[in-house]
Order: sequence, then C-alpha cells, then structure tokens
Amino acid sequence: MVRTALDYKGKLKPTWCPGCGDFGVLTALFNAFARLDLDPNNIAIVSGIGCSSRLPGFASTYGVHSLHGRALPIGQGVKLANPEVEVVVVGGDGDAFAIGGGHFPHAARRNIDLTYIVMNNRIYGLTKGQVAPTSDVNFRTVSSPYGNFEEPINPVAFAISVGATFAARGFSGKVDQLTDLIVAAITHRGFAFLEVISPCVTFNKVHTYKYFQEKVTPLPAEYQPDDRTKAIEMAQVMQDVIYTGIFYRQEKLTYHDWISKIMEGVRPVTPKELVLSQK
Amino acid sequence: MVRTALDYKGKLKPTWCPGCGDFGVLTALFNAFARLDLDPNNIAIVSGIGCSSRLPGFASTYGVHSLHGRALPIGQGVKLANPEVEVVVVGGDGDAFAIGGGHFPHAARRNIDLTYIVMNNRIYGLTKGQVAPTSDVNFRTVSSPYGNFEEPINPVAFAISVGATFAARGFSGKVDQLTDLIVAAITHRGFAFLEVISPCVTFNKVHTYKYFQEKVTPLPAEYQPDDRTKAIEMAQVMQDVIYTGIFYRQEKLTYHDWISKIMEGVRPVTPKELVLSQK
Amino acid sequence: MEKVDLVVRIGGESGEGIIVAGEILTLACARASFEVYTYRAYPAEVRGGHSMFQMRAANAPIFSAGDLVDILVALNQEAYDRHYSTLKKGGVLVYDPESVKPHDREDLILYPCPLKDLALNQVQAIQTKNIVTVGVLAELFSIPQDKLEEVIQERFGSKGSQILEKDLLALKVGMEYARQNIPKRENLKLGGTEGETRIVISGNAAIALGAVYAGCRFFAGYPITPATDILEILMKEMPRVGGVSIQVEDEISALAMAIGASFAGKKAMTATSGPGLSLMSELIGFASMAEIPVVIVDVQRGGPATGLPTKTEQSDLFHAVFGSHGDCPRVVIAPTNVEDCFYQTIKGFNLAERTQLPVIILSDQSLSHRYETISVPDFDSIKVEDRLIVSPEEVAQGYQRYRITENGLMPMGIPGKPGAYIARGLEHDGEGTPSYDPGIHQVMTEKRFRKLNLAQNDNDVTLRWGNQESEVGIISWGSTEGAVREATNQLKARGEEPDVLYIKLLSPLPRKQIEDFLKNKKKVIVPEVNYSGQLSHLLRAYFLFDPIPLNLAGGRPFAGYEILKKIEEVL
Amino acid sequence: MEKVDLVVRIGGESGEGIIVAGEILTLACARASFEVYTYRAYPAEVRGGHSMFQMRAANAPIFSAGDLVDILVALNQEAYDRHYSTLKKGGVLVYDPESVKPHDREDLILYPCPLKDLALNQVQAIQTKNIVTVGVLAELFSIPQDKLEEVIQERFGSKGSQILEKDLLALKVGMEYARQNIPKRENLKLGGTEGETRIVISGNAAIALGAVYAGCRFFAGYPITPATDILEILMKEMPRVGGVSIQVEDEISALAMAIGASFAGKKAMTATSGPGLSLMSELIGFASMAEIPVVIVDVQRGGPATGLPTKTEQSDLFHAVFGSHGDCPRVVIAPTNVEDCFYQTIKGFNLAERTQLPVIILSDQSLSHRYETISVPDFDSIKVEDRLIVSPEEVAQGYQRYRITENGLMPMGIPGKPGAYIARGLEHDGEGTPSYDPGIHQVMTEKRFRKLNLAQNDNDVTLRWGNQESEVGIISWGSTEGAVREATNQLKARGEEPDVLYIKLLSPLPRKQIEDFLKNKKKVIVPEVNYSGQLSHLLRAYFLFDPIPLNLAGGRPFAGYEILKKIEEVL
Ligand SMILES: Cc1ncc(C[n+]2csc(CCOP(=O)(O)OP(=O)(O)O)c2C)c(N)n1
Ligand SMILES: Cc1ncc(C[n+]2csc(CCOP(=O)(O)OP(=O)(O)O)c2C)c(N)n1
Ligand code: SF4
Ligand code: SF4
Ligand SMILES: [Mg+2]
Ligand SMILES: [Mg+2]
Repeated sequence: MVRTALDYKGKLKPTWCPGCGDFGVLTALFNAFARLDLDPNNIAIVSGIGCSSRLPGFASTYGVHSLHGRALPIGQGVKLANPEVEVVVVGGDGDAFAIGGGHFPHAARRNIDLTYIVMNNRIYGLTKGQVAPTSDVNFRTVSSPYGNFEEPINPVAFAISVGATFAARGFSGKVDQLTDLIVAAITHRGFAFLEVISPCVTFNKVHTYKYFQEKVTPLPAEYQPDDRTKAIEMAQVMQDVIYTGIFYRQEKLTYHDWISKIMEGVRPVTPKELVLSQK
Repeated sequence: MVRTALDYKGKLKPTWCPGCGDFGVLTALFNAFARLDLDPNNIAIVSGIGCSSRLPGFASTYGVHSLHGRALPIGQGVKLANPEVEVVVVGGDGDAFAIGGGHFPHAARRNIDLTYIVMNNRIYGLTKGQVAPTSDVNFRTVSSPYGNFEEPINPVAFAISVGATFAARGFSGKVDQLTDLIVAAITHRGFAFLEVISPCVTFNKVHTYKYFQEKVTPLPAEYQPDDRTKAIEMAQVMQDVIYTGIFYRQEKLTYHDWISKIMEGVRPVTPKELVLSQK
Repeated sequence: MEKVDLVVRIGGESGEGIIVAGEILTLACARASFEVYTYRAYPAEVRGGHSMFQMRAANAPIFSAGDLVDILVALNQEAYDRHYSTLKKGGVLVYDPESVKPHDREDLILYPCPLKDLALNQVQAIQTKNIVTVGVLAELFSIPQDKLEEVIQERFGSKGSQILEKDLLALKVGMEYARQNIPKRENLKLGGTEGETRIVISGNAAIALGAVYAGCRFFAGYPITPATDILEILMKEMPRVGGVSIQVEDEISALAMAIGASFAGKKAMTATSGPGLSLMSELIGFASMAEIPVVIVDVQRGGPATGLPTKTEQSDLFHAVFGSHGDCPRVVIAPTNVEDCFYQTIKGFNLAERTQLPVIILSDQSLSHRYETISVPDFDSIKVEDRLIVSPEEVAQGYQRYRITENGLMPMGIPGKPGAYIARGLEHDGEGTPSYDPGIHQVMTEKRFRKLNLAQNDNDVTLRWGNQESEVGIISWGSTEGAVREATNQLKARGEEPDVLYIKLLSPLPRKQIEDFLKNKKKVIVPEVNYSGQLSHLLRAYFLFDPIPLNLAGGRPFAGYEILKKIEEVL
Repeated sequence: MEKVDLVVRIGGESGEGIIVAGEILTLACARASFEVYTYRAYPAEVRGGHSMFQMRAANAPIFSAGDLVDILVALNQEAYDRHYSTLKKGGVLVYDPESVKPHDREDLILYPCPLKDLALNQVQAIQTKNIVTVGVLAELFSIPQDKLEEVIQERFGSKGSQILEKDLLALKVGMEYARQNIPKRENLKLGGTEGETRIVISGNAAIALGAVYAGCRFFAGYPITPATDILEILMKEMPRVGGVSIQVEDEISALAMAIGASFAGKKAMTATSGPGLSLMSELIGFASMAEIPVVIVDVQRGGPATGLPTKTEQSDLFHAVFGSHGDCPRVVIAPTNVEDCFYQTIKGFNLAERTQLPVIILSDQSLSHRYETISVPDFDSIKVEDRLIVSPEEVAQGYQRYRITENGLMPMGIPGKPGAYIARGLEHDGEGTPSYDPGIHQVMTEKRFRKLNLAQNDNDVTLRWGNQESEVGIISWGSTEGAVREATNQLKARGEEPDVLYIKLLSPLPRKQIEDFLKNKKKVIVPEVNYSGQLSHLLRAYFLFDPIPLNLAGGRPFAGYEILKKIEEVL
C-alpha cells in the first residue's frame, strides 16, 4: 500500500487564521510522510503550546500537545523509550527559544534521532502579538511599545553552534522545497533541526509573505553543507537574501548507537537477580 | 582610601576542599575589586548552587546565594533595578549550562552590563562527581558509568555564539592573569562572560591541575579579539593547547543605554495622573 | 432620573473584532456616566472559534454582567444559536440577515441589518463590520456619538489616519443606516447623562496601576493569557514613572528577576497565570527563605496544565497556599472585583514589605478583562507602606540581617548603601551563614512563620455584609462577589438576607473575623468556581466545621440565580 | 543465642572516609547475619564540615539507629566534643590520641589508638585511616575478618589492585595493632553467626530496584542530594535489564522525558528532592490532565528553597498533595522504612497504571542512605500491574482515548500500534479535541477525579499495630515508623500500648481505614518531621477532628524517647 498525504490528515479542521504560514508546514509534513510511506500509527508528533504547536491535532498520527516549552524533552522521551517510532517535534519560535531554550542545546548535543521543526514567525502568535526572541531589534509590538532591544536569535546558526548534526531552513510559501527538506530531516540519522519561515498574517505586519518572498533564495547549487563555520555564516545572512536549504549535515553516532553499544557490553540480569545481588 | 584585597574578605573561611580551583578565583576576584577600588557595599555577587556558587559567602560584599541555575536572572534583576551597583554573577558549569542553560543566551542577547564568571571543573562538584554538560565524551563518572555520550559544551564558544559582547577564559592556577581578566570583564560595558578553568581536586581525576598546566597557553600576542568566527575557532582549540585570554570584545549599546534613551523620550507622569487617565 | 439597566451581548466568529466593538461601546457608556460591567468569552484559538462580549450599563451600582440580555447582536448563525435563549422576553435581536436566520419569534423585536454589506460597500473595508455594528447600536439606543468618536479616536489614533478615518466613517454608516431603516423603540434608550469623572478600567489595568501606585518600579513578565495585558501596560507605562519593565524568556526568569530587583531595593512584581505560577514554585520558596519581598499576580484560568486558557476558574488557591516544597510561609490575597484589584494590589505590596515574604495575588480571567466603572480613588486615604531599611548606625553597631526578633523582622540592607549581607536559600543563622543545625532550623522556621501574624492585623482583610443575625452564612473569595451580591440583594428585598463574609486574605486566614462570623451560624455555603472546594478545604482544616460547598468546575463565573437557588435550598 | 544489640558511631571531618568505613562495617555485620540499621549525617560542603555515621547491629529486629551509643570512634576533637555525651555508661571510646583529648572519665573505657600514624607509616597511605579504624573495631568486637575482606574486595576491586591491596593491608594493620595493644572487653562482642541470606540495602537502592522489579524501563533524572544514588544506580543497572536511563539538563526535562517515555509505552520514573519536585509542578498537572501514568520519587530533605540539603524532613507533603495549579488529581504514597521503599515503589507503579495518573512517592533523607537488613522478598506474592492497552478490535470499533467511563478509565494507545490519539494538556473532549465548553470541563474533571477511587481499594494502604482498644492513637506517615515502634514497644512491655495507624496512601486518603481507626479514639497524636503539621492538616480537613500534633521542624529524625514522652504526656 502506498499512502497519500490524505492518510495523515486528522478529523479536525485546522483552526489557524486564513493565510497563516503554518498551513504550508502541515501540507509539506503530510507530503513528506506520504513520500516516506510512514505508518500513521508509527509516527508521534510532539509539540508545546502556541499557534504552531496545534499542528499535531490536525494529523491522524499519535501526538502530544504538551506544555509551553516542553516539546523537546517529551519528544526525546518518546524516542528513547520507543526508538522504532518516527518522532517529529514541532512548535513556535517562542516555544523553542524562549521558554524551551534550555532544552535545545542538550537535545542537539545528545544527537537523538528525531526531527525538530520550528515555525518561525518572529512573534508570539497565540498570545496575540508579543515580541519573540527571534524578533528584530527595534521591532514594535504590544509588549515592546518602544521597540525591541534584544539581538534576535538566528535559529539555524544557533542549532549548528550547539551541535545539531542537521540544520536546514525552509519557507512555508514553498511547499515543494519544504517537503524535500522535511524528508531529508526525517531520514537524517540524529538530531535534525529545520527552521520554517512561517508568517503570522494576523500579528506580524512587518515580516509578511511579501517581505520573505522577495528575500528567500535557495542556497547556491555549489554549496556544501559540511563546514560548520561556513554554515553558520550563510545562516546569518539576513539582509537582502535569506537562504533556504540544508546548511549543515554531519554523520555522527546517535544516542541510540551509544546505548546499543553498551547493551552489547553489559551482563544482562533479571530484575529478581538484581534484587538478590544486594548484600 | 585605596582598598586592598582584604577589604573584600568575609568572615567565613572558605569551605572548599584544600586545593580546589575555586580558591584561585576568589583571590583573583578580591584582587580585581581592590585594583578597581570598589566599595564592598556597592558590589553584589550573585550565585546559584554548587561548590563554586558558595563564593559570595566568603566575601564582605552584598550577595545572593540563590537557587541552582537562577543566578543569571537574579543578577540581571539586581542590575536592572539598581544600575549603580557592580554585579558579578558566579557559579559552576552545571549551574550555568545545565539547569541554568535557558537563561544564558537571553542574558547575552540583552547585553546587560554585568560580569558572569563560570568556574568550570567539567563535573558536578557539590553533588559528588556526576557528569556535567562540559564533560568530555567517554568521561566516566558515578552517573556515567559507561562513559559520557554527549558532546561537551565549550563555554566561551557558546557565549560568543549567543551574543556575549565580551568572552574570555582564565585558569585558577594563574591568579595574576585571572585578576587582569576579571578587571577587564568588570570594566567592559555590557554582558561580560569569563570561563575559569577551576579544577575539582576531589572528583575529577582526569582534568587535574597537571592536565591543564601542560595545556594552558595565553592567546598569541598578535591575536585581535574582534572577529567572532575566529574567536569561536580559537575557543574550540582543546587538544594540546587550551588558550586563555580575551577571545572576543565588542562595543554595543547596553540594555541600560536603551532604557535611558526611552526614558528621555517618554512623557513622565505621576502614578496618580496615570490612574486618573483611565476613562 | 429614570432607571436604566441594559444588557447587550455581541456574538460572532473570533477575529471579527467583537471584543473591540464591545470595549468601544463600554467606554462610551462609561463616559456617559453609566456604571458598566463587562464579560467576555473567546476561544484559545486566534481565529476560528466563537467569541462573545457582554456589556451591562446602568445608572445604579451593578455586580454582575447580568444573566439575561436585552439586546443580542448575532454576527453569525452560531452566535444566534448559542445565545438566543438568553434574550429576555421583548428583547431585541440585531443581526445580519445574510448570515443569520432567526426563528420566527413573536416575543422578540427583530432588527435585521446588512452589516457586512455596509462595511464592504459603504466603508470599503470589511474589517470595519464591528464598528458599523457599533454605529447601529449607537443609533438604536441613543449612545452619544461624541463619546463614541472620542473613544475611537483614542483607540485607533495611533494606527495611522487612514484606519482611523475608516472607523469613524463606519460608525456614521451604521448610525445612518439605522436612522433610515429601523424604527426605534423607546424602552431601550441609554442616552447620556453628565456626571462626575469616573474611571473605567479592567481588572488587569487596575492591577498594573495599583502596582505603580504602591511604588512598584520593577516588573518582569512573560506573556500568558489572561495576564498578558498587565505586562503590556507596564511595558508602556513603567518608563513614564521612572521604572523598568522587561519581557523575559520564561516565568522562572520573571520571578527571579523580580526577586533580584527587590533585593536591590526596588518594589518588584511579576504577573502570570496558573502554568507560570507552577513554574515559579521553587522561587517562591526562595523568596520566603531569603526573606525578600516580592509580589506575584496570578490571573487564574481553567486548569490544570494548559487547561482552558481563556476561561475563568478559581482553582489555583491550593497551589498559592501550599505550592513549593518545605515549610514555606507566604501571603495570599484575592480581590473580589475590578475596583478591588487596584486596592488589593496596593495591599499586596504593603504586605510584602511588612512581612518580607512573597505575596501572591489571585485574580482571575473574569476580572481580568472586565471593564467596570469605578470611583476616583481617595488617594489621601491610601496607605503605602515602605521597606524597613537598615540605617548606617545599625550597621555600625553590628547588623545581622537574619537575627531572630520578636515579630520576626529585621531591616534590610540595600546594595549601594551600608548593610552588606548575603541573601540565602540555604538555611542560615542570624548572620546569613549556612547552618544545618536542626536547632537553628527550628527557630528560623518559627521566626519566618511568625511574620505571618503581621498580615492578620488589618480590618480590611475581610468584607462582610448582609444580616449578621442570620444563621445562614456565605463565605467566599474572589470574583464570585458579584453573583453573590445579586443573589443577596434579591433576598434582602424579601427580608431573607443571609450573612456574607468575603475573605480577601487567604494565607494566613484571618482567624478573628472568621471565628466571629461563625459564632451564630448553622449553615455556611461556600461558593467557588473550582471543582475541589479549595476554600471549603481550608475552612474545614482551620475551623473544623462542615461547610456546604457550592462548586462549579470552572469555565464560566457563577450566575446570580445559581447562588440564589442554593441559598433558597438551604434556607 | 546471646542477645546482641550494639550501637557504633564514628565521627570526624567530612572527607576522611567515615561514611565508607561505616558502610563496610555495616555490610560485614549484615553478612554475618545481624540486623543492621544505620544513620548518617554530613554537611552540604564536600569538605570542611563534620561527618557522622552510626550503625546499630543486633540479632533481633530493630527500628531505629539507637539513641545512645556503645562505641564511639572520634577521629578528631570536634567529633569527641559533639558526641561523647551520647555514650552509654560503660561505653567504649576509640580515638587517636594525637588529635583527641578526652576528659578523664571513669565511666568509660578508653581505647587510644594511633590511627593516623598507622595509616601513614605502616600502610604508607594516609587516606586508609578509615580502613585502619575498621580493622581496630573488627579486632575489638570480633567482626569476622573474612566478611570484611569480602566487602572491601567488592568495594575497591574496581579501583585498581594497588588501592585494593592498600585497603586490605590497612585492615590487617588495624587488627594487628588492636590485638597487640588493646585488651579486649567481652561484653561488646559482635562475632559472626551463620543464617539465611539477607539483603542489605539502602532506601534509595530499594527504590531503584523496586522500580526495576515493577517493570520500569525508563528513568530520567538530575543529580540532587539525597536522591542522586537512585540516578547513579539506574544509570548502571538499567542497560542490564534492557531499559534506558539518562541524566538530563534539569528536573523539568527529567519529568518531561519520563512522561514522553510513558506515552511511548514504557513504565517510567524520575527521582528528585524538594527543589526538583517544585520545578516539576506544571508537568505534574500535565500528566494528570493528559492521563499519562508516571512515577515521581521525592526523597525529601530540609526545605524550603535549597534549605538543608543533607538533612531529613517530611515537609513536602503539602506540595505533593496540592502542588500544581488547577484542580489536579494525583496519587501520593509514602514508604515507612527501607524495606517498604521497595514495596511502595512497586505499589507506585501499580497505582500509576491503575489510575493513569502521576504518582508521587515521598521518601526522605533518613531512609535514603540508611542501610537495613531486609528479608528476601517473596517474589511470587508481589503483584505487578500492567497497562491497559487498547486492542486492535477496540480501535476498529472507534476508539476514543478520553471517553468518559464509569470508573474514568479508558485503555491507552501505544505508538507503533493501532490507536493513534493526541495526548493533551488543554481541556478536551472524549476524542482529545480541545474544548473550552464549561460543561465538558465539568464532566472531564469529575472523570479524572473519579479515577482516584481506584487507588483506595487496597488493604495495604495503611499499617496498623498496637492495642486497638486503646483510646489513645498515633497516626503518622513515612520514616517516623522506627521511632514510633521503639516507643510503643516500651509501652507494650508496660501494658500501656496505644493504637497506631501508618498511612501509606496520602492522596487520596484511605477514608475507611482512617474512620475505623478514629471510631473509639479520644486522643490522637500525629508525629511528623515538619513544622506546619502537614498530615495533621489533612486529617483535620478530611475528618474534622483535632489531633495532637507532634512536630519537629526537621533536620533530624525523631528519637524513640521523644515519641514516648509525648505519649506519656497524653496518656
Ligand atoms: C508556562 C506558560 N507560559 C506562557 C504561556 C502562554 N503562551 C502560549 S503560546 C506562547 C507563545 C507563542 O509563541 P510561539 O511559541 O512563537 O508560537 P506561535 O503562536 O507564534 O506559533 C505563550 C507565551 C503558556 N501557555 N504557558
Ligand atoms: C533544583 C535543583 N536541582 C539539583 C540540585 C542539586 N545540585 C546542587 S549543585 C549541583 C551541580 C553542581 O555542579 P556545578 O554547577 O558545576 O558546580 P560545582 O559544584 O561543580 O562548582 C546540583 C545538581 C539543586 N540544588 N537544586
Ligand atoms: S495568529 Fe498568526 S500564527 Fe496564529 S494562526 Fe493566526 S496567522 Fe497563524
Ligand atoms: S568537591 Fe571539587 S569543586 Fe567542590 S570544593 Fe571540593 S575540589 Fe572544589
Ligand atoms: Mg511564534
Ligand atoms: Mg562544576
């Protein structure tokens, strides 16, 4: 049986604002699942809280719509406990880098084999338009009435610098490329990070589709995603051009590779024997 | 009146193990305070929990010995509320990058004018020797009996990549250089990060004084701390040589510079007027 | 003067600007010197859910948003279906015939009105449909145009003159249409009266301004519904009073910063809702142990976990009173209405300084976004208590920050001034030196708890009304006040008024006042918008009596008739 | 057989290996078939504080580490000064004359012994002073050398043969010195007996192994005293049973991972102490709302905040029962001794699966590091309850994960198998779709609370002993059991035994058993190692009676005589 995108569609109609970038991400994700012909019962989509974090609710797969900022540790728990399951963690830029920011570097360092998709709209959508850690300096919002003072976090550069073994960027306005990127992220062995530029049409009147459409450009054809420093540099280009594509990719032992090695080495024991060995 | 290091010494005798690297940090800190002739009543040393976080208790200055991982936000609160006070935040590598890791990038992005000294012993000292986020791969501890699987965090590289405007490394075995570095960090306008290699003589039997003494080398004389990429690269050198000195320094508006600008721009109001304006 | 008491409800799709329309109507009515009281309900989704705004306007005090409505504006079929049954007999239904098909009902006055069409074709801006609606209502019920224009001006003035112009035009278009096409009914006139200046304010704004008035000069927060506007207001206003506000990375950082700021000498606050309060648990214990005053506002919503983010509930009382490991004294207070949000916030700062403990203020969603008309405060009578600061002389004589004293208090040193000490979350002796001696832990714990006595002495920690002789009593807390007042007013008219006690200080409970109240009571009803009867639990534990709980798992406030019914049952 | 009951206390500088020496002695005695019971106290500092280890060994059941000591080993003057007054009349003092100057006391037997000198000059390794000390004690009190060597072998075998050799040498040097220089006293002989195999285990190890036995195959934790060894043991052993253990970045991540792992189908646990439990508050609510079974061990220490990290206290009960915003059902249980740590942990997993709720197990520092001899479990009688998993047939018939059922339970889908659903922290309907309808919130809250009934049915949720006819009762929880048993044993001898009820299930409280107990009671003493009387509070609230609290702010466990005194007062 070959599955189609429809096989992953849940009963619930997405409750995003018409035009929200997150629709594109949902479409591309279903496309990618179909292309990989994954069993919906063998996928777990884990999210935090935010507009973007509602995504699991619109799919027919397993999912956890958890707490604000906790998607990554919950997702890691799922994968560590049940490594056969395809784990896709999703959420917003605030979820990932503000309240959840403490978990990110460790997830990357561990290189657990999961995919993390951050829908970056450079704003807090669900709570109606406050400044986010990805917002530009001087950006005015309801919670930054005099403009933002803080240097924005660049998700792809951040991911690479804390050790992600796969880091890419897509745009929700380009669903085909996004589908390819999601497929690449899922098939990558290890922690795969994907930033998706996903405009909030309701609250972010500066970083609109139009704004991005003019800047978004695939990485040059000759670009090789094997040099960290170069990758970080390219990810940081943000003025006239914003690159999309795979910035960095590295083969490395996953957390499970290590676990498997250990399990081979230890002397197995039954729980009863373990208890009896205490003396 | 010119003060001496003794003016900063508290009543309590340090309770660290004999030979602990943190003694060197305390000495250098007092030296630096004396060199800058700071009023002890005008200094606040803020820490989390850990062996290293006991430091404020050994000084005659103001201090907060807070909770594990919360030194940075508490220190930022102190500085934002009382910008005349010299704020020095101190703690361990676990405090900074494990439980406190979510606060670090934001403190850096904000560029609040304070100094953050992390005493890195690559282990959890206070809880008796568990693996830390700065521990090498394969490092065996009581909590990593089969060796550590996770890529270590490089504090200086991490600080630079998340936006610290000053990043340096010292060694508690070289108190004079360390004093200079602390003076430079305190006088820097903005978020100044200083990693101090500070061996745990009790629990870390691999990364000992001897281990570091052989590797620690000042940055080359011609090194210019103005290039982020280069700075990160030099900070990551960890094999035969481990550099000390100032890796990166940048002039940038501090958080207070922004606040001052705004305060100049707004129309002041009394609390009573503000209440009466609601209608 | 003729008695006016009108309830207007607007329902439609979330995102259609219903809340904005409601707020404009409300402010205009308030400026026309009516008492106003509002209620809103909206989904956690930004779009796609159902949204509702209700305003009650009257020329006498009002305590609830009203149970039945006089005027229903249904912007879509769902709004009609959900709400038509709440219309009073003879009530008015305003609707767009294009999208709403009402039943054929004789007992209602139907005012069809092509709202969408007017916005699209006459204003050329579909998003002004909400303001067109306001215009229609203004004309039908004689809401003064000048007040409406004033409010619209203030609201949209900063959005660029084009938007403002469109909105002013929309108002006119709506009024004009109604004037031309809808025959007006006299009994639903609001009109304008001229009275004293009144303040129109929401619960969240009252908290933000109460804090500023109490001397708060540091605020740190993280957005969370329904507390976010406290952050938004203070981001804007704090620099104007010379203070600092900051949006930080999470609630843990927010409380930690506030504690740091207070240590540094500023009165400091954070504001959040249940999930944030849970995250702050460990730091609440730190502020308690290190004796650093700090104010934490919890605007409660439906729980647990993410729960019902946009709905009201009073279910964080347990966590506020008991959350955080260890024996951890703290003060918990709760305002009972929007005006009280202002006064309790000032009280919260006073208690924080007076006890050098963390103070948690429990508001809730139903107060947070509700606009009420309140009297101009009598500023001279408001007492603001300031910090006990150590003097240079005391320092010279050998200052010990944590010395044990009779009432538990010692003055605080402030960085920048003499009095250096270490604030510590580890148990410590008088000097702040860590101590793990069980004896010291015993006396230090006693000392920290002793400070709670200082919170109990005021008279205004409870509010009592009704018939003190009655053997039937109501004890409650927080935002149920309005519904209870509605019920007791009706019973008073019948000569059956019970005795009512509102507890504003929930930790420590005011023993004297509660014991006084209980003296002659046979039956005590405890209404709360939570499932587990959290105040009932506290009353049982501290006063060993068996109250009659009246609980609603939350999601909406009580209606007056629900309280009334319970009292009637018990009487 | 002659009765043996000997209490040995070793005191000295933290870092001198006192705990290691004590543990070696303990294990050797246990292998020689004695009942052992230990207590340790050490500072939060790694070095520079005072450290103490106490072992009691007897050939009859024992319930405490003993109040007065038979043998005191003082390694420095501070140890002597602190502890000499606890020596029984006729007790033995072993000390190094170089560093300790004892009083001239006739009622003690003084055994001076150049411990440092022996380690330095005869073993050539100053750090073996602790093992030299063990050698001296072994000779003086006839502790079998073969058992000691066995234990030292196991303990240091992995540290390289050099270290092992030194330690074995140190043992011999100590024994030899004592043999040559110290005349032995017959009344303090331990010696060896041969008996059945016994298990010697600490409270933390009992929890770790209980978890493994209950089927836990995922553990995530963050180091924190006094819970760390649960993490350390499971990091080592989990791979041997095919499970996964991980040390993560903080306690929030630890519980989140455990919840994720449980969602994915594995029984999962985390272990922490008070500060970590506070940090987990929001996630406790999430597990409750999303109905994901998970076990949280809280090894309590002195609080609040960082508090007294190395000292015992029972003050997290409030947070365990009430922490987390919203109306949030959870199960709380507490073991009463080291052996019970094993059984209650299994119980915790059973209840987690049985109710699909988070379960908090409250142990404490005094249990955590105490070694006790326990009987080999009767494995066949231990019931392990497994998860209710949805079958493919049920899925085919239209599975709703959160459908409302009579007892509140629905089977869970497991990723990888049919039954896909969304676990959610937002309020939701039967299918898991978010719903903000107050009616749904009401019935869903009721349903989640209803599941608590399933925890109350077992008989073993309380433990009762003593004279059921007595009008004086003791109700308590957790690790006070030992001290209470000591006291009631003495009273029994006098024919004055009270009735005793230990509550192991603290949320929900077992109503039937407690009501039964209270029926004929006039006075009920509730001893707890906390300041605020947390169990007393719960009993007042749920059973409306006025217990007699006996509280100690913490820092140390109760001694038997303190309980005895209180009972005598009340009798
Ligand atoms: C502990 C906690 N704090 C705050 C919130 C409120 N909150 C919900 S989503 C959100 C941020 C949304 O921004 P983002 O993560 O970027 O997602 P988006 O809505 O933009 O997709 C916030 C602050 C919460 N639910 N829980
Ligand atoms: C919330 C919380 N979790 C855990 C702990 C236990 N703890 C105290 S210090 C520490 C880590 C110490 O390591 P580090 O920060 O590197 O400091 P060091 O002792 O090495 O100087 C831990 C895990 C705690 N006190 N609070
Ligand atoms: S508010 Fe923004 S992010 Fe949220 S659904 Fe609407 S467009 Fe999307
Ligand atoms: S344990 Fe290590 S870090 Fe801690 S005081 Fe001793 S040497 Fe220093
Ligand atoms: Mg966002
Ligand atoms: Mg460390």
